[in-house]
Amino acid sequence: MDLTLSPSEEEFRDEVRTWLLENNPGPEPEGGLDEVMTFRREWQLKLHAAGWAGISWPKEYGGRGATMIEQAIFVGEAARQEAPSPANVLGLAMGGPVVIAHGTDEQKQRYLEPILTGDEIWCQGFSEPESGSDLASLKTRAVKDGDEWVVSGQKVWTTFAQYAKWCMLVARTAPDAPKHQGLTYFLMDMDQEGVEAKPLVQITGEGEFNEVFMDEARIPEENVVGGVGNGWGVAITTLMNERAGLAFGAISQIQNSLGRLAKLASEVRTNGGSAADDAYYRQRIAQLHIEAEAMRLNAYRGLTKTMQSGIPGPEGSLGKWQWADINQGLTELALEIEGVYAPLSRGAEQAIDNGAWQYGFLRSRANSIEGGTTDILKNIIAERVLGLPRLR
Amino acid sequence: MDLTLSPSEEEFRDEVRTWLLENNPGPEPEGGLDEVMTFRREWQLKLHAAGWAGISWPKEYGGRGATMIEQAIFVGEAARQEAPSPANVLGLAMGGPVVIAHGTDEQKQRYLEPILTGDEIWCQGFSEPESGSDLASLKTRAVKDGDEWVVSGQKVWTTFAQYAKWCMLVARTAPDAPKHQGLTYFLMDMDQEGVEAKPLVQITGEGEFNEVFMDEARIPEENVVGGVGNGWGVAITTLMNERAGLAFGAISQIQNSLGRLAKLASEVRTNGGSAADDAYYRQRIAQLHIEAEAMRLNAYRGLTKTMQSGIPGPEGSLGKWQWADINQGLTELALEIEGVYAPLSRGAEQAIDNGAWQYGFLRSRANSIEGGTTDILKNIIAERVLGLPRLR
Amino acid sequence: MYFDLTDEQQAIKATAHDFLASRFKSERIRELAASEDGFDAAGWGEMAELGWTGLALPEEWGGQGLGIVELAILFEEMGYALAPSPLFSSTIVGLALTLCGSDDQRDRYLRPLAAGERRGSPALWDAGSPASPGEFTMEAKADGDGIVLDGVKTMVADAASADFFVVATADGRRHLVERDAEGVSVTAEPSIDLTRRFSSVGLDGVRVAAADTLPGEAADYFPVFHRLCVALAAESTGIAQRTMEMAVAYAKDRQQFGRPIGAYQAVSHRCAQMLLETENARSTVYGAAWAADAEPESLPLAASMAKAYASDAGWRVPNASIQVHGGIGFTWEHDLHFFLKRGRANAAIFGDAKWHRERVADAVLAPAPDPAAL
Amino acid sequence: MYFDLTDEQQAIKATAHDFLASRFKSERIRELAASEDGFDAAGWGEMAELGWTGLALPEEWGGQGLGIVELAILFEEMGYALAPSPLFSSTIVGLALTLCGSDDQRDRYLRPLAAGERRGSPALWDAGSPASPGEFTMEAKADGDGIVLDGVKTMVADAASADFFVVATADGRRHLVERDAEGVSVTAEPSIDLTRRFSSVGLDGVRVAAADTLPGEAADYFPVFHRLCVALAAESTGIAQRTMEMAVAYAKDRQQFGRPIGAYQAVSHRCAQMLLETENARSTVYGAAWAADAEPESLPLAASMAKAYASDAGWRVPNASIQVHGGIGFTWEHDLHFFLKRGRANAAIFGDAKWHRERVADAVLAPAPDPAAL
Repeated sequence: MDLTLSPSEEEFRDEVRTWLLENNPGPEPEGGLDEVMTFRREWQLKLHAAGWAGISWPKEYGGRGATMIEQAIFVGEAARQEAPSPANVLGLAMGGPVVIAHGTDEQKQRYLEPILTGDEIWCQGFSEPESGSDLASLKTRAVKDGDEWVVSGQKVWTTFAQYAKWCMLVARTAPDAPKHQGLTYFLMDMDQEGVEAKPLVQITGEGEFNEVFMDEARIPEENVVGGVGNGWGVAITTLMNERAGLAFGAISQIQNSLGRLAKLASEVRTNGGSAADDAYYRQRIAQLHIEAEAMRLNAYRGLTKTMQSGIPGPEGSLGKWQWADINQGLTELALEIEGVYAPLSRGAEQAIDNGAWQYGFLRSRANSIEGGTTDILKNIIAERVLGLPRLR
Repeated sequence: MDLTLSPSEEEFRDEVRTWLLENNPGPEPEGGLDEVMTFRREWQLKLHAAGWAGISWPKEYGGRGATMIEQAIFVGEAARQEAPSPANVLGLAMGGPVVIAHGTDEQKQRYLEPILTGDEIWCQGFSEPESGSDLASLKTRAVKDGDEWVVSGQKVWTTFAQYAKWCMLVARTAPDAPKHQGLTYFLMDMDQEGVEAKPLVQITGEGEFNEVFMDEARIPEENVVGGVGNGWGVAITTLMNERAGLAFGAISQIQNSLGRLAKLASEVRTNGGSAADDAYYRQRIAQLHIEAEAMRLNAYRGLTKTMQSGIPGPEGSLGKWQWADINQGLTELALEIEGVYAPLSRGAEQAIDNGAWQYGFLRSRANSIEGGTTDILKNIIAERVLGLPRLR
Repeated sequence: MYFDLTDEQQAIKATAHDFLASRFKSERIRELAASEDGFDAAGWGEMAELGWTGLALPEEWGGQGLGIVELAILFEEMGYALAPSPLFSSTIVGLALTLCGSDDQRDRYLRPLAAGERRGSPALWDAGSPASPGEFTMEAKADGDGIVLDGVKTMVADAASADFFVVATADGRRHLVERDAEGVSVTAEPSIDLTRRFSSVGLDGVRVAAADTLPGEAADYFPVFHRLCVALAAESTGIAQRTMEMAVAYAKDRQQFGRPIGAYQAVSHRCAQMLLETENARSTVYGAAWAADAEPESLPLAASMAKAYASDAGWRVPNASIQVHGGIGFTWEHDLHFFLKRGRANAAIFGDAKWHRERVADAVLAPAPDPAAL
Repeated sequence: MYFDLTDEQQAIKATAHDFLASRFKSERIRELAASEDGFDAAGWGEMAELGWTGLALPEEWGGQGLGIVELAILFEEMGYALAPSPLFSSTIVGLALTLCGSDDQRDRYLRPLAAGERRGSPALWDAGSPASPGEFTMEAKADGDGIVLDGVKTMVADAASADFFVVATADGRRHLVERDAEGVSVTAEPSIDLTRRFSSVGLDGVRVAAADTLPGEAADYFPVFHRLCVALAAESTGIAQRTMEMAVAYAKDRQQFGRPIGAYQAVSHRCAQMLLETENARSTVYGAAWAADAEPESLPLAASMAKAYASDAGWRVPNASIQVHGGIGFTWEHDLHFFLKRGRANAAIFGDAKWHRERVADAVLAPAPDPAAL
């Protein structure tokens, strides 16, 4: 058992750290999403130029060929320094890996480079209004018409669809097959008449997600990934990779938030000192730190295991569940500490930290829903880790 | 809305209070169960002589014909003054009411008086090892043989079976009928060769419960209650009455415990004062008080509703659930407050309160299991109060 | 003993329910949420006609003379409907004038308030003061036979539509200050709650004549405070009730894996928990409201219990309802978030759950004994 | 970076697992639980043969020279098996002698301890002292060139089978006191935990020669304390693991309403929660154990995190397992209660969860700033 980095990992960490310290462009611009995306595109170009885009991709496809530990180091360090996201986060984390794993040589040739440069943004078309947790029940249909597929249906929770060139689309190609079969994974061009993206405003007032409506959209047959009818398997491995890849960034973000929470508690006066002097708050803050540390160490254990077996195991579900709990608990506690000022949000003169915690409180409500609800994650753990019987 | 007692209710309360102050024999004797039962028999005789046994039974059957409020007052006051239980608590709370509601005239004639005097103790034979929450799946069989039923099977969680003359037994009389049908409610004589009661030691080290083994035990046909095949309905109304009747006693017990908890917190020293000075403990103690008050007020609302409708509603399940949570939370907190001394139990020189909280902590583990598990109560609330669909 | 609503109380509840349901449909709430000041003049007029502006105020001064139980019933329905309205602020001011005002002040301020012709709001918290409620710091500086006020009050509800404020000072007194008096300025403080607006009220050398200082002193306002806590807790109970109903309805309807999601215990037990919290909140509110009317000596503890419990339930139940709804519950187009936000704001103002639990602890824990005794 | 057991560590774990499983079957644990002093002489001899009595002690003094990671692995298995054994007490004493003793003391006490020939136990808490750990109060009164001790130590584990005690005094020092020294008396203190016994140790004018006072001073014992917290947290992790496995096995087997109860989310999600708590406990224990061996400057915080988390998990997981089992889990004849009781006792000793969380808060919260700044 060894939690220290090897000399080469340490060297990698130092290189990342130094480069980010020198190149991190700092906070994203305030204003609309367009400004943010322009900023992120520039940042991605900078990352790519220095070889930090697609760090886990094999070198032959333009990546750095980094180990999983190196990837974790990079993601963790970037979050620690609060570097912005690249513009094409889904292309890098899911699109590229799925093309590398399941794509044809032509597809690799065509798609990988513009993902790395951010020239082509990717989005993910999995969820539908009627198919949330029960992803396999999705209804979007693709019908073969000559050498094209014609797609109609609706997707939802599609991040940055309005900027995307390519959509990783799962659609039903064999309506009479059992529901997990008969699905196919497509790369759909978003720039066509049959596709429309509408922003879906969230309870925070932001519109990072979209609904995507497809009305006889057309996809050439060479844009199938992994073969017709294999969509379920391709989608699931994509989701597992997404979860594993994001874990270390999420952990660093929690660490940053805990630091800000400690600062908040020290600064907010109560009657009789600061909130940081109050035994009740101290206990809860300490518990959050302990749980965050357990989550971090679990992730390292998971990483070691994944490196041995090659595939992320179902234990990853624990981390996602725990992250949602901690992040929600943390923002709830921050609002409690703010006491009478808890309602005041961005732009209020008397707001604490300009309403950052109010935004965090609202945004984190979705943490237990997005990317697999906590209920579903518990099912996965019960069934696949503990071997308990399935209900359905 | 009026939470005050009417003049006649107040008079009743004063009468109960005074009588108990003068007659309460105080704590039960230490030592074995035999001593306790002797003590409780004497107490029941005293209660009966003064007209306090079967207070909610109609006068014609030897009861006091008290209203539900009066009954609640009596039970609450007895618990407040920590009066002992009568010997025949199940006979009074369930046996008598079931005979009154479903019994024949002959049965009323035969059984009611000895319940009131405590001459004949009653026990309840519902649960079986394989039929816990799923009561209707019980397997004990009764087969007609002339004018008798012959019973074989096993019951469990039978309180004080070793002292009981009569067992309220539910057994399967029509093995091929759907599982909720084909059950019959019997009064079984415990004094016979085919019946054996074995104490079941609990995690507290006590043996208040028993296993009852029946090997061709015999029950005359006139001992059927409510008709052959109607056992499920009879059993369920019995259980509802039990739950409703015990509520106000349970509430007073919680109030007593909360008083003791406050005393404990004031007396236990921590580094830097008493536990009662610690903001963390104060918050948790306050929350328990608030929840106990909500439970008490819920019970009054339920009582008003039951008096209007005549039948206790499924809302009673809320109270039982809540009681288990509060009682468990309360004893858990007491052990936390005892800090390093938390393990020490009865008889230890350094034990706090001679280990009373350690006993309470262990005993309360069953609160969410006995008399309907919390999981099942939540099912009942979801299905019968909220109208959500049943899973099965 | 009869712990339920009487027929008259049932009628009040039904009237309120029906009126509010017809008046504050989702589209109307959204219009008001998007408007500059969030004030609904037409709705206010109708509430005044229904007598709500004077519901629990004395008949002598134009009120209906009903009790805190009836007030709690009304505010539970206000929360259920998520009505954006300054009725709560005006009710507080009405209670303050009733319990702590002079006859002259009641004549000038309470009577029009009860009739709904004018609106008032309490201006209590000093900007920059600690996050948990304590002493007020604004000085009442003597100035002739009146006083002069300088400073900023914050977390003032419904200030934009208020005609006057009741301003608290460090000496424990309250003062009537007209909205358009010289030196008064109102600055909106954006909050998560779009259905009740908060503002800061600047007081820059504002003169208050002696006749506009209420005769009541510090402790005299406790009965006002406890009653408003009950009304606010009732409102949060209504929020919990409504969002629980939304969750239950959705759980019956929404299908996943071939059955309604309400058939899964993860969902159905969460709904049962919502019922528990809602009923507990309601019981503590009814208990405290009854105490206010019939047993005032037990009101302080009962009010803190109700405000503590309902503060939690008022945002946790909507929060759980969002979880039952899944993604759709996280969208602006669904109404749930308005309830969550109002519930969370209600939890924060007039003492949060922790502050009220600390009051309960004061009441239930004996003073610390000799520390030498284990 | 490799955050998993090495092959050697896996082998230690497997050996411990198999030996303990064969040695401490339910019947044997019940025999010991029912016995006068709970001591298993035969088991002790075998553990000594396996080298466990000196596992993490220096080879120089007869130990195996392994690390705290290996010690944690062993104690996780001790908890898993619920082994009734004074190994934990003796291990603490061994660590104290290793880190704070003189060579002479190590020769006289550590060597036989490592060989399993003698057993020791720490006697720290003064009877009647506060419920949360703080300063020791027993005075080390000068007496010639030695000292004399008067008073009562309590919560002394495994005192009945100990050959000597390491007694703490108010000056921060520790003293070696033979069990059969003049003036020493041992009184059993019955506890809920029947698999580890506690006693009070009376010291009535007990003389301690200068050579029997350890040279280490107060702060020198922190490293001992943090290491024993890791071992105890590991034991509680094993308790959680075992009782989770029992729940899962029962949930697969037990049928109600026509299916295994593990198919219901009320049960399956409770089991998932047990897994979460068990894995979290294990990770914090491994992290702290690794810190003890490789990064001692982060040990104090890591040890408090592990002890805090595992204190809770060590009784909550058995508690949840009882709930999964229903009635049968509440019977004496089922083994679960022994685990619950040991887990709860482990939570109480050497700083409970609250005490350790307070240490974590000390570490993570900056000192209070100028209270004038909001």
